[in-house]
Amino acid sequence: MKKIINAPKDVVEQMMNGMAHAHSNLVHRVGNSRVMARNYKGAGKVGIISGGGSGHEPTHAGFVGKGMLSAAIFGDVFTSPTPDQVYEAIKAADQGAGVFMVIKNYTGDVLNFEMAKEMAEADGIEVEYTITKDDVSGGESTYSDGRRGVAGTVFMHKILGYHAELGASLSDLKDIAEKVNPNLATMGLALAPATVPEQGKPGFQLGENEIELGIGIHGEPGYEKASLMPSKDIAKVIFDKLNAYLKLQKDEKIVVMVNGMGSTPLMEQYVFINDVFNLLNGVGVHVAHSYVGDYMTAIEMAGLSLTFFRLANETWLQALQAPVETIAW
Amino acid sequence: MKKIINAPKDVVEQMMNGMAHAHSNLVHRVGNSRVMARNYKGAGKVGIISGGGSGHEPTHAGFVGKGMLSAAIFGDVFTSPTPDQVYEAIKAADQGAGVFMVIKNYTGDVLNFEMAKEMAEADGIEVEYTITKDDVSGGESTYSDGRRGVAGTVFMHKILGYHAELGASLSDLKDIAEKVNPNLATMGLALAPATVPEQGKPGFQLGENEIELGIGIHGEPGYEKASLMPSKDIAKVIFDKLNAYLKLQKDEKIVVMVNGMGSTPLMEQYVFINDVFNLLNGVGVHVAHSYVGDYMTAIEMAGLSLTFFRLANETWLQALQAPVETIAW
Amino acid sequence: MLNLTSTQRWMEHFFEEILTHKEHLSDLDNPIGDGDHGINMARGVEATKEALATKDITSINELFKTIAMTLLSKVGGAAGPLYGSVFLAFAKASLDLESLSKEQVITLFEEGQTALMSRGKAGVGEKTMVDVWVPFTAQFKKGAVRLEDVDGFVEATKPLKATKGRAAYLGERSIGHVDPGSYSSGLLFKTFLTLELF
Amino acid sequence: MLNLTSTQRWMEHFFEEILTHKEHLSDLDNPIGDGDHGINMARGVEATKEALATKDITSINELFKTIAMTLLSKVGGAAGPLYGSVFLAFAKASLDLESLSKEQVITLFEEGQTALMSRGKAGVGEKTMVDVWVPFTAQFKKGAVRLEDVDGFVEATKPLKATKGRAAYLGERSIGHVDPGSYSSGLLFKTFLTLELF
Ligand SMILES: Nc1ncnc2c1ncn2[C@@H]1O[C@H](COP(=O)(O)OP(=O)(O)O)[C@@H](O)[C@H]1O
Ligand SMILES: Nc1ncnc2c1ncn2[C@@H]1O[C@H](COP(=O)(O)OP(=O)(O)O)[C@@H](O)[C@H]1O
Ligand SMILES: [Mg+2]
Ligand SMILES: [Mg+2]
Ligand SMILES: [Mg+2]
Ligand SMILES: [Mg+2]
Repeated sequence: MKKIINAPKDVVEQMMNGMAHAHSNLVHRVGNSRVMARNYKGAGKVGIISGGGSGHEPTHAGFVGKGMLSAAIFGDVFTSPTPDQVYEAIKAADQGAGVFMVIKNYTGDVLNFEMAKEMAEADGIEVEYTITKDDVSGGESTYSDGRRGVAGTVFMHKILGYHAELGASLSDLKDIAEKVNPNLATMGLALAPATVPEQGKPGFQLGENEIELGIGIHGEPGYEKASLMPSKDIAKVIFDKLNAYLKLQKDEKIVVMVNGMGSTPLMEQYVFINDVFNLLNGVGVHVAHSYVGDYMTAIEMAGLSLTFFRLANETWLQALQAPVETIAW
Repeated sequence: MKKIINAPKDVVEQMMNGMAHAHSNLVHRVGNSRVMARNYKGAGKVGIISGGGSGHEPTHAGFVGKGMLSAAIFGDVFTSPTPDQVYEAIKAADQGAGVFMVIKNYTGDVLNFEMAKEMAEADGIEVEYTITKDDVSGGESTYSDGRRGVAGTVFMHKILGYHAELGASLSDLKDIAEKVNPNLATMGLALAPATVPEQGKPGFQLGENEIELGIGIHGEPGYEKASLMPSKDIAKVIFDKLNAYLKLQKDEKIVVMVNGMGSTPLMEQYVFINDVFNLLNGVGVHVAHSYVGDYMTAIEMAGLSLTFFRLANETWLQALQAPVETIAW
Repeated sequence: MLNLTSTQRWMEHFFEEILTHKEHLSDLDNPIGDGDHGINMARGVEATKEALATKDITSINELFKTIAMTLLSKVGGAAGPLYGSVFLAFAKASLDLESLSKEQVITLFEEGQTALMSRGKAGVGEKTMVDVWVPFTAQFKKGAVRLEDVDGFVEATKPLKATKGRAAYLGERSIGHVDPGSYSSGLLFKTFLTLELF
Repeated sequence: MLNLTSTQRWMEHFFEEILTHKEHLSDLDNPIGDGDHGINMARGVEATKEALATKDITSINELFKTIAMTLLSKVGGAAGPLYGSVFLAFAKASLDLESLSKEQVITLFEEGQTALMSRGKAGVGEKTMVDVWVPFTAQFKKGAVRLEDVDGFVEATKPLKATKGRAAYLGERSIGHVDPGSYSSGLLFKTFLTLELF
């Protein structure tokens, strides 16, 4: 394992401190908790929080700031944060109007956030949440927990943050989230695995010429190994999965995100989105806005994910494009 | 070589097209040249152009837009662009007040940009330029070409873009550039090399436990191999080199940039900047602003560079912080 | 009869077994999860040992509560709230009791199992630790359980296709691997059996 | 005497040699540069061959000018403007000439060398192609040059420490490697010598 770190067990602490130092104009660490909160208070507004394991940077703390998240929780690397830490974030985010939690659909995340909600409610803080499940790589889900929450969650952060800033209530936000959720579809693939520092070795193995289709964001293997193929063929495989779920219509408008998994050069991400545009043009779908870059990573995994976000509601584009004051949006 | 591309020879073309599609609100490709220009014209203002080999994304096109660069030239991967393409950029950028070129100090870049300047002048377009040389890894330079231009160049783009937008003349910009140049100091290191697609194999070899100190941004080897060390020791090695050049004074203000070389997770970059802050605190130097992320990469090289920018002039911080409309700033 | 001393011995032994098998637990989590189950559990166990060392534990209830709270705040992942809920249920089931009879230990395990299942919402056959809890508790209620039986329950998760937890995302590919949480629960039961109390 | 036909033969042979040694040229550039010299030169040569194929070349001047302009717009890097300038100088030196005598070929090489050195500002001993140009031109002026002599000039760049071009950033570590641009210039001279004109 070759990493610029000091000791594996100190990575999350030191990363948080580095981030707090580097962006002290925007965010601060709450005491020595695992919570990064925005400096801007947003008095009287609903706080939005999100979190999960560390290793997905810039998710989640990169999206903390005015117009987006109020606070983010850092679990250990690829490990859901504990309820007490989520509860710290709830307290930091609460400005009297309650707190809305964005949870990615992983058993650990759901369980820990739910326990935190119970703790906060015992203290009289109102808490609502949504569970994102945008990973459609598995096709029709055969497992009872449903699809994973992956990069599409970033759009959820942005849209909820926009509405919270405008004064939306907890139940407004819950409504919006439930409308956004079914319009998000993502699928990813990996060319090389990631190594959790405390583990010291990669989460899976891939041959010289192998790729892993349908990976999540935790170094877990995907649904299938395949041979390396040209970008345009990868684009087609993913496009078909997203389309099977969204059933895109001619002339409709979507937002596209190509998300690097951590060590994928922008060069490859742009070559890839070029192929995606070719496919979308082929079926007459319009791209209202696109995002390219590392938004939700899996440490240094090589690969990318593609998210299509159907603009079923007119305000969503505006919500995405509105300016924010964050590290990474 | 495992990359998401179609064919090595098509990478630059397809990357440019992908970028132009994805960010059509901000930039456009000039015909089928190797030039990406901003949509915003800036009539009557000096145009700023920059360019070099491809493979440094988001540099250079990521910084094209209102308030920063007017146009960027894409050479082949890690290869200086040709004079005719630089000349295309000059023509695209010229709004009647002449064009200012930011050249990183590499023989090829300097030669090609100089030839383009001669071509433009023959057509009556006034052209000025600056050559950035911020890489201080070599210590006192023993070679007559001087130090390389690396990530500090991004600050040059931003500061010149700010002043050009305010209406600075070619000679004003030349003045500013010459004042900025000696206050930029950068040094980088690599944990793993990059592979140029058309080459198909890495630019250098590193053992399981080896790092390369003083690397540039083209996959060229650095000044020395060393054993992998903890982040804080790497920070010290680089800090000492930068300080030997800048001779930082207690209580002075600098701007800091940690720049990922392409496949370095933000996790490592933030752990590293935490160590840099500790060293700066130790000598009583204040950080007025910091930047962390992939600004000037070497395709998928693993490693990072650290830039210190001495704020010798009060307007520079303002120039850096002013909003722009670009893909990547 | 399970009293404070033997419960402490049980827990200490369980903790040691987790630490001994830390790497193995992560290795099991690698092919069908994210390879951190050993790390997560070890982190929780280290913190719990520390918490217990600085505290004068005077009852079984207090012991289980301390374990529960520490695991909850240290383990994270799926295992944190699941084991946290289990030990909270153990604490509840041993409230005001100085020692537990076989009947009471059966209740203890049943309450743990109920907490586990209502927190995680997994049933039998979904390839989670539930698949060790349910047969163990049932057989313990019926009579004796041998160490090899527990090994058998753990091994029996191998052919299952996961439909809960992270492994579920692998679908068919989850088949053929032992479930890591089942292995760690197996350690809990095996260290209990080595007390040879009943 | 160098006429259009023999110049064309020279250039065709030079192009073939560049393509044959494409990989070797890049390999030489790897340890002390960025490993692209072969790729750069081959790209320029391919484009030049295409440009020449679609054009009816009627003079040496036109031949060199076409080569110059194509290399300039296709090679990039340091080599592009350097070879571009060299061939522009060749074109100038052969303007209005139907063939070149030995004296005129000497002038051709001298003008090329001057253009190279004023574009790149490198002197002798800086480990660039200048270190092949200068001894070659000098010896050719004095009399005959053998193929082995050219190999010797190229090899002689090995012990030099680079102070110009990308290799200069390596300092001491540039010692012990042949300079790639010197190797490609060596090919230019060796293909000239195989014409056996003088
Ligand atoms: N819904 C559930 N009910 C019961 N046990 C579960 C459930 N989901 C996961 N588990 C157990 O948790 C184990 C994984 O724990 P761990 O690796 O620590 O957490 P994570 O999956 O968050 O990385 C699995 O092996 C499984 O036994
Ligand atoms: N200033 C210079 N003068 C003459 N030749 C030079 C100079 N700088 C570099 N060269 C030559 O250019 C060669 C490198 O060419 P190439 O690899 O194509 O370009 P780049 O260095 O831009 O990648 C070197 O081997 C050297 O011979
Ligand atoms: Mg985990
Ligand atoms: Mg080059
Ligand atoms: Mg796990
Ligand atoms: Mg080169």
